[in-house]
Amino acid sequence: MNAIMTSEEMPQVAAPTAEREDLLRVDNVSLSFGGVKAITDISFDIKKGEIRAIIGPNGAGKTSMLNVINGFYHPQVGTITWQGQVRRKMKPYEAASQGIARTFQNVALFRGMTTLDNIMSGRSLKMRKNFFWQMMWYGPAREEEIEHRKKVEEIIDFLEIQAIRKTPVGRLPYGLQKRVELGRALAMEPDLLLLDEPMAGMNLEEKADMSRFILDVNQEFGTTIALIEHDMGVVMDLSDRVVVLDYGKKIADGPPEEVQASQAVIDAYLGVSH
Amino acid sequence: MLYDIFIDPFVQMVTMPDFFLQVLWEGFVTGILYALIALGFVLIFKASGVFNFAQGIMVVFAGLTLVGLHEHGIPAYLALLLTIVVMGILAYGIERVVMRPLVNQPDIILLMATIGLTYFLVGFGEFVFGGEPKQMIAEQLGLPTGSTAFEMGERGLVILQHIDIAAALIAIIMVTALAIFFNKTRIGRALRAVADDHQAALSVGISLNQIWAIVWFAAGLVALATGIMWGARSDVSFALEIVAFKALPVLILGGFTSIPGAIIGGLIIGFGEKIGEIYWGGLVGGGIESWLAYIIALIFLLFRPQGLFGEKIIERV
Amino acid sequence: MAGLAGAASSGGDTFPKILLHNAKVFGDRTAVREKDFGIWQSWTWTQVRDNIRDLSLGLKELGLQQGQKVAIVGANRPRLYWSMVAAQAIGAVPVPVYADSVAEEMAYVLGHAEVAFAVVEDQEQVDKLLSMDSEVPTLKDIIYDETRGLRDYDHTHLHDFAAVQALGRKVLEKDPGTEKAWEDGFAPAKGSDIAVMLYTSGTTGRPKGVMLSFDNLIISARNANAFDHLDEHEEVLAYLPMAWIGDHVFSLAQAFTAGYCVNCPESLDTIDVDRLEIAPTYFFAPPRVFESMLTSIMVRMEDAGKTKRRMFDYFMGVARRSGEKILNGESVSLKDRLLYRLGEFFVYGPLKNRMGLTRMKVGYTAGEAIGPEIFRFYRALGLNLKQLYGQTEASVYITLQPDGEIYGDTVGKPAPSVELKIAENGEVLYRSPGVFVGYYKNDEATRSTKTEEGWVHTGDAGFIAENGHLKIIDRAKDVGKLNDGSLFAPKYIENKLKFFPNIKEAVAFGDGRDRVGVFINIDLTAVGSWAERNNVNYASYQELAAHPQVYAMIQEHVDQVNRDLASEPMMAGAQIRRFLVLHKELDADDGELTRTQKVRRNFIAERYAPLIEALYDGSTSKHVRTEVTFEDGRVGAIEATVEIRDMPAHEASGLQEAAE
Amino acid sequence: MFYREAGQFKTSYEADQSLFPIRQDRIGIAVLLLIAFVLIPLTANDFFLTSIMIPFLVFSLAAIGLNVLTGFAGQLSLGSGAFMGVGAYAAYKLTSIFPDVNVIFLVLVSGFFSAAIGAVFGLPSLRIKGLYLAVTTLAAQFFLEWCFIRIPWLYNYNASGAIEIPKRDMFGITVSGAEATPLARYFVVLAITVVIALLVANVLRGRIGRSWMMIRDMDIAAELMGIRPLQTKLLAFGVSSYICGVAGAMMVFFWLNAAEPSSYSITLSFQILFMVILGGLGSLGGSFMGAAFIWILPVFLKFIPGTLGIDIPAETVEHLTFMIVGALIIFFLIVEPHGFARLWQIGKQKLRVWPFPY
Repeated sequence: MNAIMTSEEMPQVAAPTAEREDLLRVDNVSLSFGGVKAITDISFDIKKGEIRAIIGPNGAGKTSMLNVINGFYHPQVGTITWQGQVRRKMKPYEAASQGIARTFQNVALFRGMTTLDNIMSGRSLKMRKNFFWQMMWYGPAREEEIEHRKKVEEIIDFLEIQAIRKTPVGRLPYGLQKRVELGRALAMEPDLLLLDEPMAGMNLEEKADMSRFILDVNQEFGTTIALIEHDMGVVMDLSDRVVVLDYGKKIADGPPEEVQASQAVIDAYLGVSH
Repeated sequence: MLYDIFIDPFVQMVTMPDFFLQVLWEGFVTGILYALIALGFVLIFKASGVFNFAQGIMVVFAGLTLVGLHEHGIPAYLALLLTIVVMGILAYGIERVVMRPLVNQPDIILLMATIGLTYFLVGFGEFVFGGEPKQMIAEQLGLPTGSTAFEMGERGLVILQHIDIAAALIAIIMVTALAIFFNKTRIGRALRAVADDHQAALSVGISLNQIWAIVWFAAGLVALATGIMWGARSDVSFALEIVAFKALPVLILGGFTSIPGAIIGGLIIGFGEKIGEIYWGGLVGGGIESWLAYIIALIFLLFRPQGLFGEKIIERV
Repeated sequence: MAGLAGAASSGGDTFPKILLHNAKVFGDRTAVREKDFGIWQSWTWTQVRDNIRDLSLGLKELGLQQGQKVAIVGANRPRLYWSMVAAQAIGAVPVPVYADSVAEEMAYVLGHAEVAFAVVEDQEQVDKLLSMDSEVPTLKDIIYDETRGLRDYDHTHLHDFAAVQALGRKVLEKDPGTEKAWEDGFAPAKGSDIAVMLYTSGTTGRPKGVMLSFDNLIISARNANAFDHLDEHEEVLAYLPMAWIGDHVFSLAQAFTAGYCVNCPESLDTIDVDRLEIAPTYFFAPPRVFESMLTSIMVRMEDAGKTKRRMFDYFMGVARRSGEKILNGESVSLKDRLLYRLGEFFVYGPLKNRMGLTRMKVGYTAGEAIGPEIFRFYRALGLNLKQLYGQTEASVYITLQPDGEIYGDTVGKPAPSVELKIAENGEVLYRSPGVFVGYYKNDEATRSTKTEEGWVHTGDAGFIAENGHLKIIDRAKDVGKLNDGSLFAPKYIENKLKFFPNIKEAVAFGDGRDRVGVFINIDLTAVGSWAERNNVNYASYQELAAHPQVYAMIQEHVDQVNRDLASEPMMAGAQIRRFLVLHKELDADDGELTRTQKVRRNFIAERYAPLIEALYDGSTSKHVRTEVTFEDGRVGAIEATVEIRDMPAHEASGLQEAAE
Repeated sequence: MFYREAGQFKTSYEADQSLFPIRQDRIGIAVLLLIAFVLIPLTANDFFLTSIMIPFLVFSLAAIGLNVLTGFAGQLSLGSGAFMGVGAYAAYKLTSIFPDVNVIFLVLVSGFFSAAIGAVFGLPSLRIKGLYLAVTTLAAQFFLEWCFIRIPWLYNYNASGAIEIPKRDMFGITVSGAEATPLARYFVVLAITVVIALLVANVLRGRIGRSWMMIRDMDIAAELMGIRPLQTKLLAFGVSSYICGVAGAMMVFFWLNAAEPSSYSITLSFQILFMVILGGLGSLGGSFMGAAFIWILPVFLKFIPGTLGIDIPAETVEHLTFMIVGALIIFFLIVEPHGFARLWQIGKQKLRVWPFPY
């Protein structure tokens, strides 16, 4: 479909994943802020049902890439194809309603709210009862609230955070906050889940838990996941395919073991000058 | 109607340039006074991040103290000196009682505290000096009172009050002095360090508390100057408090931390308000001075949310 | 209610029959609750019957047959309780297994029991069972409660609980007569049939499968209900291992016979909150639960403000003085009565509320001796906490403390219909309707435990005090003699030591030796909190244990125990003469404790042989190296130099003061 | 201590999500309502009703209105006084135009005018935040105040420039105008306040309330979860202004009888803001506590010298009151910046875990 992806210097995609349908394609995207280039001519795809890792040294443009995907930044050049349709310029909340959810590098929970309310907030888009019914509470609004509460409770159960259900999130330790944030994103029942360094600042045990949750999410719900992560061990374990960025450019793309062996990647991580 | 809005005012400006110049002068003087009030805000905001709503009442309070002391038979210059001392005590008190315990609280709490301070000073001022407007002792302080008329050839004349000229001069001196203070003195540099980074300031051995007391004192001095000038033009009364709200649009235009911004913002608002009131106000019944400044700031905000001198904000996730 | 006498005679002699009866009598009363998805999901007796029936029919469809064994593995969940009765309805025998036991242990039990089916909680248990393929060849089908993670497993012999129930319902829909057939199926079952098999963890050797009949359980349960006037209005919290006889009797047998409601907590992390929410009226906990509740109360009170602490101390004083008397119905001065009322408002009431024991009618503790201080603390609060003495082989009840006859150092009078006698060697024997049928596939053990006349050896040594209450000293086989002939009851000494909150475990040695020596394990929570308050720095358990101040503290405790022992004529000869504080916590993962946290004396003696040697060779310190298993299964070693201290003996008389 | 929660468990989500899940709280609220609806009407004199209870309730409602915007949606507003004014003038005009329509209905309708104008002034909130937004609302404040003065149609061309409330009956009882009894007014004000407070509480615990709090706590994250910032903020402005508008209308209809533009000046805005801040941002109960403090304390202070037998001129008392209120505001901000609601929360938590400290 597109010539960019088949250029020779890129490692080829492993067969089983390659046969899957594209969920999202990024073609020749460039992004700059007032002349400073954050992303230069990047193309890659995310297939339905896979776990796609985006890695690269600090400042490689990984988070900017996520921001482009969920509509927070608008690239000056290039197209984004979402579920087969070229996407127009849009707002972040529109991305949300199309099924893109994410977590943040620095936990971005609603600090004044409890774990339960935070995860409930992920259901916002799916709740429809209007102001009048909300005001009345008893009746349709409450029914709707309870219907979604059930979904949220399933997520709480899934993430094993029953004990902190009614704790204000500000009081939780960092690792649990990250878990709640994942829960909040899951509550959106997204088609694509973007995780920005889901394991940053965690200890070994928490990392193991989080890895398990990510894999479970992928397997249980079939959610496609794109994640940024620094811990190479985790990336290798979790991801089906890896795209490597450096200085806003793509330097490798393919299954983890191939990418790990790529000279360009080794150079980038060792800091060989360009 | 359209004619009244878009053509007639300009025709008037051209056909009656003397009147127009007079309006501009009025706008200039008002603007200077706004700028002075805004300056007080900026001083405090820069050093402590506090938006000091009490600046308006400090102006009134300074003016009242000065006049009140004089009424009790103290000579004008001594009264002035004493007032400065009072402002110093006030600054120290505010730092000790209000600012220090509230350090690190969210902006809105600090803002509220300064409004509480306003209440307190209103009550205190009225309790001590009574609630009636007072005449400023401009003459006793040696401020000029007369006026000079400038003829404009055939086209009429512009009358300049000497007190206004003095106000402008004092404002200019004040700003220059502050600029020197900030750039050349040790304390001034410390102040700037605080504005940039509290930790850094602490690490060079400057006490944050001292600095806050100093800026509040500096703001008190600015308030005193403002009080004298404004008082000399009208009266010293609590109505001045409302005027202080005008500092907000001024700051929006000029930025919360910029001294030149405060001056330029003050002038823009001063000019805009007067011209708007004289040439367009009549169309809607007059009195638009009370809100025009905010609308100007608002429109400005919608197009340049970062202010005149701010940089474009890139939001990060 | 009038139900008591009636329930004893009506309702049936097997659990499936009682189930039908309860569904008829109690119908819409709540039978089971489980905190799940944030609320207490509830099932009425009718719903429970339907659930059990559907499951039972489903199991039958899957091929479960009469006489087969069904393993039950997992935490306390309504579905797992139902599975037991569902199996019983077909004539199969449920075998609850400790869910947290290591794979090897579990494999032995399941293999020994020849289980054909297993109903388990979740993926973890499924994996565990699947890995036991070779050890448990009889296992055919596994039914799981929680689907998570199991989606992609091969489902030929793996079934979702709900799917099995759906299968049952389908059968039912196809032929409405099935229900009747199902009921008829278990109608001929007799009370003497085997109801359940429980494996005792055993301090030595392989676990033994205790076969209990319906009669054993049901008659014992009815007696216990009558004894404490329990009826369908009770609320209990099911949180102890399902494989343990206590839970089986409290949460199933007594719940079925009395018709009361069983509440399953959400998870282990939330037990305190869940107990607070439910506020059980009938509560059972081993001493360690009461201990840790008390410790947490004390630790938290340490952090309270001065005034509050003073108030707390004052009213606790009042409670100690008059609380128990008031509870026992003895006379108390008006002033104390009023003060106690005040204390009830300010301290006792709120404390009971925080612990979730406000509504507790009767509470029991058993399994081990409870510290008299701890026991009195709860009683002084006005909680009717009592001790009982029981065994798996007796369907729990051997002796019970009747209301108003509570003595801290005895375990009560024989339970209803229980006969008691003391053998020559001091061993306690009993005979009762609850006496087990036998050990599964182990007639030899059955014979050596149960006499022809039905007397069962408890294995415990004890005597009946003047007031008719039984007093247990120790395991019969552990009771030994010092070389000078004085009686040495290690457990008795150990328990006395363990009553100090700072001491978590103690192991006493002395049989066949000159004097008594003791290993001590400090309690990290209590001592750690003490260390924090006293600015004692430590990096690890090991460091804290070796701290001189800690040693001094423990020395005081030991001295106090010696003084106590000195005042008891039978025990005065066996005072502690040397002790050491162990450098590591005794741990079930290292095999030092059983799964029920009981000390495995012989194993420890072997493992720490050099230390024991040091106890008796007079040296003041000893360097040791010990292998340990970490939580993740890795094996490592820790090394330490352990200090040993000498202790003076007190005069063997009541004249304690003179000894000072 | 008083919170004995053992045995209170929820078997349904309905119960778990009720406004007062703890039994003791439900009892407390019932007692409060009983006092408000039964005890006070039976025992209170006219002075207590007119000078304390009615204004307290009116201000409580206004504070709830502002709290919705500032406390829950995180948008600072200094214009609530003017929005109250819009409600008052709208209600006044409506009663002039439809003299036969039930006055309570009209008061409730007047809020919609206020809501519309509030939403217009809320438009800039999409682009500007915090203190900058305060300018917008100040613009509203001064512009609206100016309108109240300069548009004579608003006050029916009265020579005095003030609005005077006509007599209106309901079920044969006079509820507005100078002849209305304090008791009748009190019941009307109480009923409206309680009902609106309940409806607001309902909104706040559902999707919409959450969306406001999402915007407040982390607007970027909220947007990435599908919240439309403009709609959400405008709704907050609208709802807030509606409530303020109704409160403003009640203020003149059931309390003051007449009002001038200066009744709705910036001073009023600040007063309401104080109630919200001292009461506690993001707490409905706090709005009541804040209103009680800011309104009742000065009234109370006025009477202290008299009861102590000290003769101080009324003026001086007023000045002292200002000072004391100002000082207390600073004091409470220092003691607990999160307001009385937080103090209450802390106290309640202490009672719940009593005798433990946590």
